[in-house]
Amino acid sequence: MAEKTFIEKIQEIDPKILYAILIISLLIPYVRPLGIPIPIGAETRSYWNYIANMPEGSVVAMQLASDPSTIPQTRSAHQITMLKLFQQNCKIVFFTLRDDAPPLHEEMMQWVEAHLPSSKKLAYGVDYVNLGFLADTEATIAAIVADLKGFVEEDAYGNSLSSQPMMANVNSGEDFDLIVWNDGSRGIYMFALRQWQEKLGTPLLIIASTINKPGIMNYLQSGQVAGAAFGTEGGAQIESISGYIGDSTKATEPGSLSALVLTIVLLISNTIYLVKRFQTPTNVKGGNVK
Amino acid sequence: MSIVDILTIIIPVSFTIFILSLAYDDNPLYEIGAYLLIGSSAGWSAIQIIDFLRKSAWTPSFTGKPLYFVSLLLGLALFTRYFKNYRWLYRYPMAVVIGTGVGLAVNGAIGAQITKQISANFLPLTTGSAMSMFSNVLIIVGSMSSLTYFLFTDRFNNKYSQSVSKIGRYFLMATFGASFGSVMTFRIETLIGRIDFLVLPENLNYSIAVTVLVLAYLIGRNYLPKKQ
Amino acid sequence: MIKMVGLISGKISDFVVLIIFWATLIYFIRRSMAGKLPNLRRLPAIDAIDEALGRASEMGKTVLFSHGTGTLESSEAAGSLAAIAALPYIARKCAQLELQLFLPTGSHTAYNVLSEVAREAYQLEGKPELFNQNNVQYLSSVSRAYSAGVMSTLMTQNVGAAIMLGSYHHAGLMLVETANRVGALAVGGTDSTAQIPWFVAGCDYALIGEEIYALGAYISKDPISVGGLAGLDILKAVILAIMALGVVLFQVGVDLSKWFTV
Amino acid sequence: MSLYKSQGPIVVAFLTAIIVITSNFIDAPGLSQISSDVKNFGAIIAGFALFVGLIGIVQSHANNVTRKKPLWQYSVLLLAVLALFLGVGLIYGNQSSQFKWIYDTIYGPLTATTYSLLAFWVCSAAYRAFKPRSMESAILVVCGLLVFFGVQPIASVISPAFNSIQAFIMNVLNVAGTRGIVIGVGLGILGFGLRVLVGWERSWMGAD
Repeated sequence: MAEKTFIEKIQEIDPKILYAILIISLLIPYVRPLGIPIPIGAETRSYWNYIANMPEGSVVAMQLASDPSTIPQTRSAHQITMLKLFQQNCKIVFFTLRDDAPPLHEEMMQWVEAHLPSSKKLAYGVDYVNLGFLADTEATIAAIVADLKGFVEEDAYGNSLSSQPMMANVNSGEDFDLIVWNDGSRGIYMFALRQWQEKLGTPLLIIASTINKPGIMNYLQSGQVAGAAFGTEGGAQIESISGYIGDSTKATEPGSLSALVLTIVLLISNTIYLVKRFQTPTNVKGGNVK
Repeated sequence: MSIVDILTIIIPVSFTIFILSLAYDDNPLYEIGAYLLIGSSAGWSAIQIIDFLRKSAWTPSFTGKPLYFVSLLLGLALFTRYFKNYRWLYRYPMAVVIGTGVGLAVNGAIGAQITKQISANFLPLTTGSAMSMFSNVLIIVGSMSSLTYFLFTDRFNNKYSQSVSKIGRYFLMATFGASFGSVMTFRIETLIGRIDFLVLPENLNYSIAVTVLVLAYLIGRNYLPKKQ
Repeated sequence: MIKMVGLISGKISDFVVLIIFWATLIYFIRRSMAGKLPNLRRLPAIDAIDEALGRASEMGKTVLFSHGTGTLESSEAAGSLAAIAALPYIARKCAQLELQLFLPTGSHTAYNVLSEVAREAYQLEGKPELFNQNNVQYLSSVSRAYSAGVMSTLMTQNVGAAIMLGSYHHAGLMLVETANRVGALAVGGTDSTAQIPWFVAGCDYALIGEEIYALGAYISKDPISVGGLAGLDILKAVILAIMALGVVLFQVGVDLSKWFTV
Repeated sequence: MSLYKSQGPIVVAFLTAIIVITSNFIDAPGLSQISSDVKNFGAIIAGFALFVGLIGIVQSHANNVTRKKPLWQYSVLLLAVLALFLGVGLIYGNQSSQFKWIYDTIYGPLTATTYSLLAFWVCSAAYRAFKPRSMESAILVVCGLLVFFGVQPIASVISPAFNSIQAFIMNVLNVAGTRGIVIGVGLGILGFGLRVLVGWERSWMGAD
């Protein structure tokens, strides 16, 4: 019987012990890096191929809906995409559907400017414009697609949009060659899919937190989404393809180790559950064990 | 280091640890953080919304699009829900929001969520590698059986549909399993983002100091006599 | 300048699909409004609810019913409404079995509705004295505070069956987990996609997505809901048929998807 | 129910929805302009709607303070930081370094950390609740663990099979189930749209 009380103890473990296990497994790689190689997923590969093959002068829409909690996962993919597109002389229209994203855009812009070759200087209004925050409804995307300049008259800094040189030929959704949609954890990629990609057939690339991966996989398989980078892993893959190794690659290590530890913990708790269940065959109703 | 530099580090580090302290126990430090979050996010949003309305409604209504003045009035009408006698007025702007929302969703759903999804199932079953044929069979069988699971009338209720929808439920379970795994990964990655912040070289000493203080407070609190 | 009115090419098939679908729905809803209610199949969830309530009664425990963290005034109204539509059945069962029923809510509107429905159910079973107004608890419209309140009810009120339907924010998993910990039989269902896995794993029986609407319609027999479900069923069957046909034709070289982009 | 109070809004909802829908399929003079104005109006009013929620927050916490309800001191703190954000934003402007500073030091860490707490909750919930109670939950638990672990680079180091299994669950089994759900939800949207259009669905109008 002593054994059984032990099993029960493990089943009703104080959550604080679990939290401590989690924290410790997260901290170990900071003290001693593991150096795990990063395999490249098919969806990230097609994402990058799309970016790398954008012809010079293409007009790209980049939406940022990450917030301070999700930006560590999506920052790498997002800013390396910006950098790559600028290097290929593409023109970008930035906007965000999250009110707390604009400062994050400015931070990434600084990173991009610091990493561009010294021969290339970006000019506002010529290489890019920033529309800033727009209300996060499906109607916003529909309005941009229908008549961008009629919907937003001024950019984030109060300049008239029609006076910007690169906007001369950009009036509506049809004038864009690519949409890069950073979804964060919002799950609002349906706005772009339904109002923009579906209506005009403009190719759509998605950067998103892992939480949205299962949903987006369906649209990748059906070809409605052309490529995607998911979470820290996606960011690390982009870093390793592009050669800008940084935060995401570093962050996969604590993620990896904690996943390994938690998987083992969950396997143990499930094994104990099964053992206990087969010891008490009366409880066949699939109900509670208590 | 100036006082501003120190504040720039110590405030975010402390707030991060205050919030994380909830994992140990419910405590006043967490409550302070939680209330500050509600207040600051409300204040931040208000400023950003004002900016959005300036770009899209205010400027246009004074530069050649007087019609947009109506949108401002409709927007203001939303606030009538705080006045008992005029509360019905807020239904008009709501009607515009609901009407456009529903219209747009319907437009998009037919193509993106129905016809495109039907044709996405037209997959080759006799060509390609064995693995890809097997996968295609599973996608076709799985999506059709899981759709069958959502048939609710008696008309489609017989022993064949029951066994098909049972298979559908199994596929749905695999889907939710994938979703569970992704949610776990996502949540842990969010936490890693915060730990990354705490162990930044310039923050590390402050992080350790604040963590020790907060832990001492949390543990000590349990040993202090409690007020009734 | 005179411009012709015409259909936009590439969208004609979508337009035709929309017209046919809506016509079908209108036909079925009108039919059931005229009194010809189609029969819905008995959902296994109902048996699960019966079993949970039966067990609670055997063990002398109480019952908790939650309609979710969404309120009636928000975009999650649909989930809450479907959950509340299922309440009359649950409340009457509770009255039959002489069970105490706890009804926590985060919505003032729902508070009144829940009170009325529960009182009426106990009256219909001839046991109005068993209804306790204090069991209808207004907690908070803030998701976290609401969950904390429900969790404390679960832990302190000897709950033997927890029925949790509706839309749940991320706190949903904590409710399910608590129900498990106190040993309550849990029947749960939500239309919040991110929460479904937690409900499936943690509950003894879980309803998936649309099933909660079907449960609400099955119990309430509201003609618009039932008619709508019947219409949607026909459409799903048509979609399944087109899919099957399309897959077969695709193998012999005929691609039906061209017809969707006319 | 008077004409203005209930029929009027239904007519407005019907008109806006029908303009938006027809403009997607039908090409008629002026229609696309009207429809794009309607979409703009929808987005603008949605912006105002965000404000309404803010006023609700201020109202309830001011109420806490004036009535000295439990924990009213926290409400004072909340209102003070709200005033700080509004003040800095209005005085210095939303692109100013001052506004960015309070974002980086106060709002950013608080919001990011609050969401990161869920990492702890999912761990304990997974530990307690994720059990193979039946065939169905067994499938869920097994697929869940394989996806959770297999997506990490460390899994490929142990065995490349983990990554392939994870990809198979994600790309095949998950897609199959998701597609069924997506079609169901799509049909649900059409059904809901019809009910709003015809005026059978009135829950959005709220109580009187």
